[in-house]
Amino acid sequence: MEGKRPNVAATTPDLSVQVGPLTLKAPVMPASGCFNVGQEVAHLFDLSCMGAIINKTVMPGPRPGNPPYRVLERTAGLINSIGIPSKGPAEFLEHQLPFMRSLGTRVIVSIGGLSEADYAGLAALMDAQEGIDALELDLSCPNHAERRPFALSADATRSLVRAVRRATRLPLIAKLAPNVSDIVAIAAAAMEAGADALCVANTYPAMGIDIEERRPVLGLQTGGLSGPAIKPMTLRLVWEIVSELDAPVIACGGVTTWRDAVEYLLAGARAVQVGTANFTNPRAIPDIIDGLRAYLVRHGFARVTDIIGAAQPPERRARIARPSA
Amino acid sequence: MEGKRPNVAATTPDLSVQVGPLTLKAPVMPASGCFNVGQEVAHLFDLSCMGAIINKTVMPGPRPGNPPYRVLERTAGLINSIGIPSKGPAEFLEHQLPFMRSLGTRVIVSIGGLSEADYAGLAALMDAQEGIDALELDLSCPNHAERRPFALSADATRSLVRAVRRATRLPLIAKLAPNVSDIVAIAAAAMEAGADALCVANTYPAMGIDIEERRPVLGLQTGGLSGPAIKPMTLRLVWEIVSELDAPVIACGGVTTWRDAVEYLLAGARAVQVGTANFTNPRAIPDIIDGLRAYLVRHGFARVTDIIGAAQPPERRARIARPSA
Amino acid sequence: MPATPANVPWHMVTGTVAAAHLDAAGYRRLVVHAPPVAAACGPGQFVMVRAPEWGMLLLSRPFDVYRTDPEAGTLEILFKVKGEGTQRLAALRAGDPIHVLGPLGRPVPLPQDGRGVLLVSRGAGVSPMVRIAQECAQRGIRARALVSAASRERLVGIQDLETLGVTVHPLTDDDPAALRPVQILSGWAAGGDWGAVYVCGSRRLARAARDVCRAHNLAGYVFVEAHMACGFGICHGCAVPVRPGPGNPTGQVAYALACVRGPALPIEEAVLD
Amino acid sequence: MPATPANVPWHMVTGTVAAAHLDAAGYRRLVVHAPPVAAACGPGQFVMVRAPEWGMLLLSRPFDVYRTDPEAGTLEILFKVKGEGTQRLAALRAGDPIHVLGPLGRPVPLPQDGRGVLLVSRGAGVSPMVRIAQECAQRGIRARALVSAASRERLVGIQDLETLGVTVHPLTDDDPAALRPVQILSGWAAGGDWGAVYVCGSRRLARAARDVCRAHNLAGYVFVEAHMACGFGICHGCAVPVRPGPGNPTGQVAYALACVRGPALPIEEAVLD
Ligand SMILES: Cc1cc2nc3c(=O)[nH]c(=O)nc-3n(C[C@H](O)[C@H](O)[C@H](O)COP(=O)(O)OP(=O)(O)OC[C@H]3O[C@@H](n4cnc5c(N)ncnc54)[C@H](O)[C@@H]3O)c2cc1C
Ligand SMILES: Cc1cc2nc3c(=O)[nH]c(=O)nc-3n(C[C@H](O)[C@H](O)[C@H](O)COP(=O)(O)OP(=O)(O)OC[C@H]3O[C@@H](n4cnc5c(N)ncnc54)[C@H](O)[C@@H]3O)c2cc1C
Ligand SMILES: Cc1cc2nc3c(=O)[nH]c(=O)nc-3n(C[C@H](O)[C@H](O)[C@H](O)COP(=O)(O)O)c2cc1C
Ligand SMILES: Cc1cc2nc3c(=O)[nH]c(=O)nc-3n(C[C@H](O)[C@H](O)[C@H](O)COP(=O)(O)O)c2cc1C
Ligand code: FES
Ligand code: FES
Repeated sequence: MEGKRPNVAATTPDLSVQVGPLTLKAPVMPASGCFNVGQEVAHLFDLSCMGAIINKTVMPGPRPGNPPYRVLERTAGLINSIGIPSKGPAEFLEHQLPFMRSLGTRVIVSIGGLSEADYAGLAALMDAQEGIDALELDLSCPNHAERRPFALSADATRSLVRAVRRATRLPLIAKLAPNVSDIVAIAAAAMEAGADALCVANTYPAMGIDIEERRPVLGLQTGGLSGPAIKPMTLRLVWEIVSELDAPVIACGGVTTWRDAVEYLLAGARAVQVGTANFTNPRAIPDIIDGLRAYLVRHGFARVTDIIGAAQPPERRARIARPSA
Repeated sequence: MEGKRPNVAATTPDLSVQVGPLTLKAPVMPASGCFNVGQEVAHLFDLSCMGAIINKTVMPGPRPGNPPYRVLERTAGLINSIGIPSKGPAEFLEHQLPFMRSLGTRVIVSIGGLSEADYAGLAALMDAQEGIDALELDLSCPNHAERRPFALSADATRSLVRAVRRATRLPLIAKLAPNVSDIVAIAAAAMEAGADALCVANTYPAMGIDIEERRPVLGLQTGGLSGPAIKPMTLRLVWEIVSELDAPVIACGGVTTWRDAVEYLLAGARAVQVGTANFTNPRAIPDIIDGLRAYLVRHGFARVTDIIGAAQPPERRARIARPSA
Repeated sequence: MPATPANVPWHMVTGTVAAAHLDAAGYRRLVVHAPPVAAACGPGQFVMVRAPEWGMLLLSRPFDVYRTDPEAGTLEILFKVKGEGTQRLAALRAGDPIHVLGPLGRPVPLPQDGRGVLLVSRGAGVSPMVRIAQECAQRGIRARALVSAASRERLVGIQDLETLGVTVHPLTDDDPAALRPVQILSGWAAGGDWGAVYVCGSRRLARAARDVCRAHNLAGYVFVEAHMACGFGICHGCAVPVRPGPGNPTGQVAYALACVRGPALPIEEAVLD
Repeated sequence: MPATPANVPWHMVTGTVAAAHLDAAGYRRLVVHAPPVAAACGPGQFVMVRAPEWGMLLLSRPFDVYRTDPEAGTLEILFKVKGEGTQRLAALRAGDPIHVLGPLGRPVPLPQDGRGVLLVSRGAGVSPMVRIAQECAQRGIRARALVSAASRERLVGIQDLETLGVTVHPLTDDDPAALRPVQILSGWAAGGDWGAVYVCGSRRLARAARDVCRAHNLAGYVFVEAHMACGFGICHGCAVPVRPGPGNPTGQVAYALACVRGPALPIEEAVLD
């Protein structure tokens, strides 16, 4: 079934996309917490091919993270309970941000916290730095022993995004939680409160039990599921949000090969993040970019934007194609 | 790490469990909609080994179900959008219930509908029949084009279970939806309203896109994910409910081998249902029962109830061990 | 014509690949040693198969049975590599184990009054036609086949049909002189004593066959397409729409399960547009 | 002792199984042809490996490197079948491809002042000891090893250590006359000129080694246990608690990443109780 469209672009297709106010050179970037800032794999590929670089979520102060075991493998998925260890913002600004800025791609800084003040404080701090293109608000980490994720509630999400919006002019990406009864309501709350884009989504609460030892494997019992197992669910979250709202969406969940990236783009995501796949294939991101490019060439698309939302019903496609959406 | 406990029961362990008011001879049964009523596999194994038989959800009247494609495979998971085709209650009472009753095991009748009146009407009808041991209320099928599942909301769940409770004295099992922000609140609502036990849970909303055709694969776009991919998430739902509430739980999600069944029992489920596994291994249920029995023998447990909740912290175990819990 | 036979109990076995062939145009043919399945498999039935190394796949894959040899205990399937499942099946070699459920679905009815059959197929759709031809050969029923493909090189199964005594008419898209299928079939129907038409692998051919069946009052059976999770009637995933008629008395939207009512439906029941 | 060396860039290659051995007591040993990894692999480093047929598994599995032969371009790993990953690795045969990331972690420092080393291990924990012994042999460093197991039949790696010139003291749980590990190590430490102790495969042995290091002022390194998702520092999954000290100046709860700070930690940093 390949090659149905006229081959208008045998040359290299344009991979650039607009995600709200952000222009990315390619619609693929790492997922926060699954790449540090790329130093460990810089010898394997040219990091500047990525649409953006994003750090592991920085917290307002140093914290050790969760006790072991922190990771556990299950069928086609990884369960983690890392707990966002952090050396705090000072270390981030000194050692990680300069490296991120040096890469020649967009710089997205992921921030976290336990209170609105935590997020607002970090946002204000980042606002004062040079060379940050956007903030991603991790509202959805399921592994804080201290509190439920903000993104489980539309009200908590709205209030938090509003507080951050007051603290910075930087574009804001709200990273939502997948395990909610009504994702559209929470997505809408984030956008109303001033988010410029959404990251959909984080890990799914999950656990594993050691049947020989008869106790949970993870140190804090439960964690978050990521990897291929979750992709069909997160794809549906993206589909629902794009169907209902004018919100630019970055998809995040189980992207392992270029096919997954294409599925998300066809559903209407404007970019994808790659998390767990980096662990098993440290070259996953350039592989996905190459595969996406080849898909576009094979199908005769000159621009990746031609396929964004293309699996949606015709009546929605025009709206989705608008860069602001 | 096997055989740590003294081998007190080299003889056949007692597999019977109490699920609220129901005594089951074994803690394994089919999941609704994944077994019809067993006629198709009756030549493969003795159906009476199962703890119960359950029908595919019967609806208040005949309905065709959803347009094709209705099923789609994804990594370690199946996405379905069957849409509960039904021939209605008369056909059920005439052709299926008698077969169910003939099997020499508990008879659980799964009922569905689009309104409280639908459920109450079917419950009253079933109440008038002989040989039904319990009703399972499918509050969570994600594939009705017509409405959202009741079990996405604590209020809708409470109100519906209350209406059914008034219509029958039969034990009620409320089958919950997994994709909710707060499963404990919904579980509590079902129990308060008069449910005798919970079935945790149904499929997870999901979808797949055909990247060559550039359209959703399923006829109604989205469906529900089942199979091995979902087990770690449903295990955590069971864990949370058992941790917080005095509710007898039947686990349902991704049980494929006896190891999955043991994980759920260790988390505190009192029985498990087997769905998707029947499609790829029509002998899955007896295989799981055999594996569970062998596990108990190997570890020296005389009763399966000895392992129910055994992975929970000690302070919770006594409560969970009570048959009423 | 007798009524469509009922479903019979099927077997769940781990068979062995007896031989793996690469036929014309990239078609793969596996000969599978699975005696109880081979012995029970009527014309038009199918099997669900799975290789032991199945990666992250879950479901078995459905294939029409191409041919059986009950004495040798073997059955054959014919397929082209499409996705990961067929790729893994194509990697199997003689001696490898293979999981088999079958025979599944209902055998197609054959004329019992001495009249012959017309077999109409495209691509891998020839597979059930070979099995039907085998049955016809045994019962002394005459068979004529229209075997279609995009080009001469893509034709498959013709020799095996001929060995079974079938008169084969190949038809390729790249032949400008060729008659249209409906013309060929009409000619055949008008000129002989035929009891039934069977069609697999192309909606266009199925519509042609239906028109000819209507015009000449022949029984017709079409192999329908569906995604299958189980193959034996418990998942309700393989629904195909059916038209008003004996299978759908109300005339409303209605579906039949391809795995238990099919894989071939009476041609007037199937929705072909 | 020099400071622990830093991490060096690692390689991602598809190697080839050069040989697959079944050693004593069910231990498997794979010889893997992966020249860049073999060439760069210092003592105490590990690899993440994965078979091409990995079923529904996702993650590669970590193994200490047993031995390298940079000229042949090979490295070896030693393991016992535990779960599905090791089962699939055990099924590999000479000629099969195998995915390798490595060398990972930091090499352990070796004495540079002419003093010898003590190698203390149990079970598969002998693996890094053989690689350390190999390095010692090259640098002319004396080595003595305590190799522990439940019973004589379960001892593994002793001959390879001896071939590398190591004096090996086997110690089995079923030997009623045996001294306790701490007694043996104390005796050794008191009676010789040793610069460092390395221990792998047993907490009990690690505690004994720690006590001896303290009493005799020796450098000690313990291989820690962790579940690893990546093996190269980006998942933060392999955290192990560390005690107050240079690696944890605050004295609060703190963790080190076993894959980039280890796999061997200075023995006073590791939490052994
Ligand atoms: C009753 C029946 C008989 C069949 N007989 C033959 C035959 O004799 N020869 C042959 O070449 N093909 C046959 N097919 C089609 C064959 O089953 C598919 O080509 C095969 O399942 C593709 O699997 P895959 O993993 O390679 O492809 P993928 O496209 O990767 O499969 C992904 C999923 O989609 C399903 N799927 C994809 N395409 C089809 C399709 N056309 N029909 C049904 N399911 C599909 C698969 O079962 C699987 O669940 C038959 C289908 C049915 C329903
Ligand atoms: C740095 C390092 C070096 C190692 N070196 C060796 C060695 O040389 N020889 C050897 O036999 N074993 C070694 N191990 C342990 C080995 O990695 C595990 O036995 C193996 O991963 C088990 O995989 P499995 O799929 O067979 O078992 P399963 O128990 O099915 O594995 C399931 C999951 O748990 C993880 N896991 C299970 N047990 C362990 C464990 N003990 N350590 C780490 N992860 C585990 C696996 O990686 C996998 O993700 C080492 C572990 C680490 C961290
Ligand atoms: C080990 C691990 C650590 C993670 N750490 C963070 C984090 O610090 N901040 C965050 O926003 N998300 C974090 N995540 C979530 C990922 O960014 C991503 O949302 C999730 O894993 C789903 O994508 P994937 O399936 O591609 O991994 C982490 C995920 C994993 C597996
Ligand atoms: C094909 C299919 C049909 C189903 N039909 C029903 C149904 O009629 N009623 C119901 O309550 N659940 C239905 N379910 C949900 C299952 O009962 C079960 O809750 C779910 O599949 C998770 O379990 P599993 O992973 O073991 O399949 C269906 C699931 C599948 C896959
Ligand atoms: S394939 Fe399952 S019912 Fe037909
Ligand atoms: S294993 Fe991933 S950080 Fe150590």
